[in-house]
Amino acid sequence: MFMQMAVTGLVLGSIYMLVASGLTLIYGIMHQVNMAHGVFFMLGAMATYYATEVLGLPYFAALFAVVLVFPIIGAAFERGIFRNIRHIWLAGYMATVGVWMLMEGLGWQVFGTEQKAVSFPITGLIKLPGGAVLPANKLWVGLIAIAIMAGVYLLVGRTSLGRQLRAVEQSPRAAELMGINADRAMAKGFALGVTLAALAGGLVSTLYSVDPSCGSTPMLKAFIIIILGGLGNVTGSVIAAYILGFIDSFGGSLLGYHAGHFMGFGLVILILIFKPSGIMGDE
Amino acid sequence: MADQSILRVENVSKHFGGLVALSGVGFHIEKGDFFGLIGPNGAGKSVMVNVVSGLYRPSQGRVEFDGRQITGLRPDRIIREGLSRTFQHSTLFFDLSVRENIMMGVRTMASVGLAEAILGTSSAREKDQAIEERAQEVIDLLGLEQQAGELAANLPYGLQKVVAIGMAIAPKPKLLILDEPLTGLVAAEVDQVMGHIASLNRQGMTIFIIEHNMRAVMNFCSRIVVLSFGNKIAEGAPGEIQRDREVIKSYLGE
Amino acid sequence: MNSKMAPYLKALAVMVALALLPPLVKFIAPDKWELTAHICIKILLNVGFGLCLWMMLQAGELSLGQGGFITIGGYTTGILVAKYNLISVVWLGYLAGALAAAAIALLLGYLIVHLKRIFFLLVTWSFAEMLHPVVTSFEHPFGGSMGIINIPPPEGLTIFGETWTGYYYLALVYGFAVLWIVWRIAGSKVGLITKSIGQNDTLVTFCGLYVRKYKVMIFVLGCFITGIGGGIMTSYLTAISPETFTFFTSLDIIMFNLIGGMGTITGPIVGAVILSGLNEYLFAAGYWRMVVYGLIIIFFITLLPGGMISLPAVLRKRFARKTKKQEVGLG
Amino acid sequence: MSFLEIKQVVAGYGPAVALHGVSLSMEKGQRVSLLGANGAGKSSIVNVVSGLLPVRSGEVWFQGERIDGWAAHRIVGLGVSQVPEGRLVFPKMTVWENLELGATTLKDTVQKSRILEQVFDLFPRLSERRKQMAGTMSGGEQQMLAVGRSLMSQPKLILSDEISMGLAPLVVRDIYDTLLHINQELGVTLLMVEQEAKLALEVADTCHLLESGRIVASGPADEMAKSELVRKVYLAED
Repeated sequence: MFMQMAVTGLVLGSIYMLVASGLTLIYGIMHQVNMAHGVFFMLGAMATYYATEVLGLPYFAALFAVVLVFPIIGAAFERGIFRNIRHIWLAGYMATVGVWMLMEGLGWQVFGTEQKAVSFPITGLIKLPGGAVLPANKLWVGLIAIAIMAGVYLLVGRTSLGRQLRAVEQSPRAAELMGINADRAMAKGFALGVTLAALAGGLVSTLYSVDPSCGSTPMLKAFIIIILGGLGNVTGSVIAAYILGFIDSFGGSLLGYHAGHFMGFGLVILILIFKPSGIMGDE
Repeated sequence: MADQSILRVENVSKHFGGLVALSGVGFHIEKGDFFGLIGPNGAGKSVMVNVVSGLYRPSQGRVEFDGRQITGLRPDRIIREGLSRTFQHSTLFFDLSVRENIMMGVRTMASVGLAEAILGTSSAREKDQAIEERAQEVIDLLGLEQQAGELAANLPYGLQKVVAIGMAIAPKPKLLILDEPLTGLVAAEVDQVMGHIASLNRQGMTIFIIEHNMRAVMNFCSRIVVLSFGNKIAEGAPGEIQRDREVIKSYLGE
Repeated sequence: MNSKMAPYLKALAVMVALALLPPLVKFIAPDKWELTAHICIKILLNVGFGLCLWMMLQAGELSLGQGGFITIGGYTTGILVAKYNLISVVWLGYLAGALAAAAIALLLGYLIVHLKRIFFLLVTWSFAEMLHPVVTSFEHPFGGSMGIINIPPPEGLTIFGETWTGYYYLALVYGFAVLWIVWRIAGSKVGLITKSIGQNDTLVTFCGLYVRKYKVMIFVLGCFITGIGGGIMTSYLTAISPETFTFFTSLDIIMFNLIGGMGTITGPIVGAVILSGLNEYLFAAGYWRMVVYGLIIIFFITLLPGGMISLPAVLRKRFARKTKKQEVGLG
Repeated sequence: MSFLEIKQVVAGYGPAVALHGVSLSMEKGQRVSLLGANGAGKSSIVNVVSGLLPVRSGEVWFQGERIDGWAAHRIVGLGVSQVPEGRLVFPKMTVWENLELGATTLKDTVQKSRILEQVFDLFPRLSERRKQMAGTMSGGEQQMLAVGRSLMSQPKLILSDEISMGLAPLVVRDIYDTLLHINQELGVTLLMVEQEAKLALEVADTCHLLESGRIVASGPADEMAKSELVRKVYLAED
């Protein structure tokens, strides 16, 4: 039982990490708390559903399509709405709320209210050492999430695009003086963050059925994670994601859904009050 | 002798992580002094002002103001003890008028209460009147009547500095600390601002000035302390300072 | 003296006019009164909520947890007067609700006032979200997911006949009382201090003022008033459940300020009138409601950031530019 | 047309006007310093050239190309590099990464590594610390990094803003020596803002004196140093 919960915690943590990493990236680069993050998660899930169950594409091809399409969607939103207002924090925040409302509302109109499920190509149960038994799709989703995160880590840490993104994060002014187009770099960062949310949606749609509001809970979790980890701090977020994964896995099944929810937000308040820089933050 | 000191800084050190911004600096300011603190960039002058005014807590040492230990007190408490300061970059409430800015400095502001403000009691009216009268006094003193109704943001830089001084003297402080009041001013404005400061000093206010403009410091100050890399390297009258070997070395790097 | 009194007299005139509304509507179109009263009550209570947030905004911080304080006020009233009948006078139930909201605001406010901007927003939001699992989980005293029902109207409310009219006058008094209080504060030296804190709190500290005290004071007062409104709203609805006041309640209150404009006290009033009126109609629109809501937010943020109150100035500027262009074209 | 030409430039921040119609021109290989009180508009001139501060009216020409209205990142591509006020190194990146970012506009990797070696030759200290986080270095080392970083784009014109701010005199001397070396050996033109008037007059061949957003005096540095105005107001000599 313990092992079962531990592995479930790891899988949950990996998915949370994926959602939260996009949020962290966007906050880090644009200093904007993206309230529309859950909507992009939902759109990713819906895109995967329509690509596989309606168009009949193989699952992994659908995920690949998500990777191709969502950067464009993200960049379009950045250019169309967020770019001109990003220097006013409240306007930026409220605009993301507006996008959230708009897209979720449209989602209900377009996708309908019925729950949708995507089937994962690999099925069956996998026995793990220690007596835990896990559905194969759960395990695979967790592994894919970790692989994507590793890819993002390399992209941000090792490539010249990543260097430019980090430069803009640390000082847009200095980045401009290096010859970096800060506006374009921010659009790239936003597009990347949105794509990560959409990928997470595409993965989760194989575990739980989805509807147009399915992004809210992962988004709430992601918020808790990035605050716990320290806004914009990547390492902190990773640790926080697994902490939350374990809390949900153990706390959720031991104490019930509401207690888990309460603990999550309680944690946010305590962290913000006593250590606003997060668990890994330095002051 | 000792009770003549309005400010006693004793053996004050301040570290930021591994960086030593001040190490064991001490000096006294006597009542009525025109005291100057100078030193090259990064010598720790601003850190010293921030320690004295309570923005930073010193890592070591003590600060005594008017015979009372103020180390570790909250800044607003220190201000209410009768110490005022201005900031290096002219800091005002830019969206308020000049008059409102100066009213914010008036001591009586600290005693207005929420309930009396809502109910408009007679005590609230009395306080309001006291605040407005004091603000008017300061406006008259600094010759700001013409600009009193303007937004602070719309004033020229030199006048913003004057308003900042007005805000600082509104509570009738015993000691006025000026953090680089001349930075960014052109010669004519320098004379105007220094004129105001000198006349305040003549009226008995103790002045503690941190400045880059050597000429102004040498002309006006009665006593000077020189900091370099967080250490006090000289103290004395302007004439002595100008002849001091250490000072010349730290300024010219020879 | 005259010019100082003028806005008060104007407000009084509006209040008197609104006080004459019930007999008028009842006379002209008695079947429309119920709906009219319902919308007006919502608007007037929302005006109160919006003004409280405006007052806090003056001090520079934005709370996304005002729905939580409405919830606290509402539940406290409901628990005391309906569920356990601990208080027999509903008016005292409102007071208790307000005190509960204020007490919690005092504790929370003291702990969080040092947080700035997005952090303050996130912590107040988290606080409001945290209430949901609490009230849902406990049958006692919150009534679990069913909440509390049969909350009575306050005593003496029926002197106007049906409760609609009574609640209408109650909301009218509430809305204008809040306006008066916020107005008094904004015009006082405390208002000056509040505004200064919103601009530069370090400088306020160096004026010898304890910033934390003023910020907490404003926060507590705002939540106290909001708590009363929560009590009134709850007894008007006769029931409260975990789903009555949600994230969207808090968001609406921000929206009043955004749509109306935050520059002056008129802003949140205009915003509350527009949005709460609109909300009542959108309620029937199902999911289109979210779409419209989203479009409204995006429209105001990107095209009219100063809110409705800035519209005349914006139009004038547009118009002036156009005529200028024409002149150039003619020349 | 001159190497750099600023014509009747008006610019400012928000409602405030920082430059009231400033004109100046520079020839290739010159070392020009801007003198004046804080807020006189020295940094504004530099920021106008680099594109950080938009021009309200007037023109800026660099090597025959009109660049006012260009975004800062495009101007870097022309060979104009700024060592900004307050250094602005990327604190959470290594020395190497900072330098690499300086060469963003260069595409040729061979050329990049050659310049990197040059910079390491000029500043051996940076070479020793190439894997250190820039934010953990001393102020002087950060300033060296800022200068080295600006060299990475192979600039024709370097704009420097308050190099001496907060640094020990010896370190400042060291950095200026390097800049002089770059000017003399590589022919890079320098436009410098320097608060310390003595230093500003020493390192430049030409000097402009600013007051309240206007150029009030110009001339060869050695002559300016002797002028009554400069001696009294900026050198505090009697």
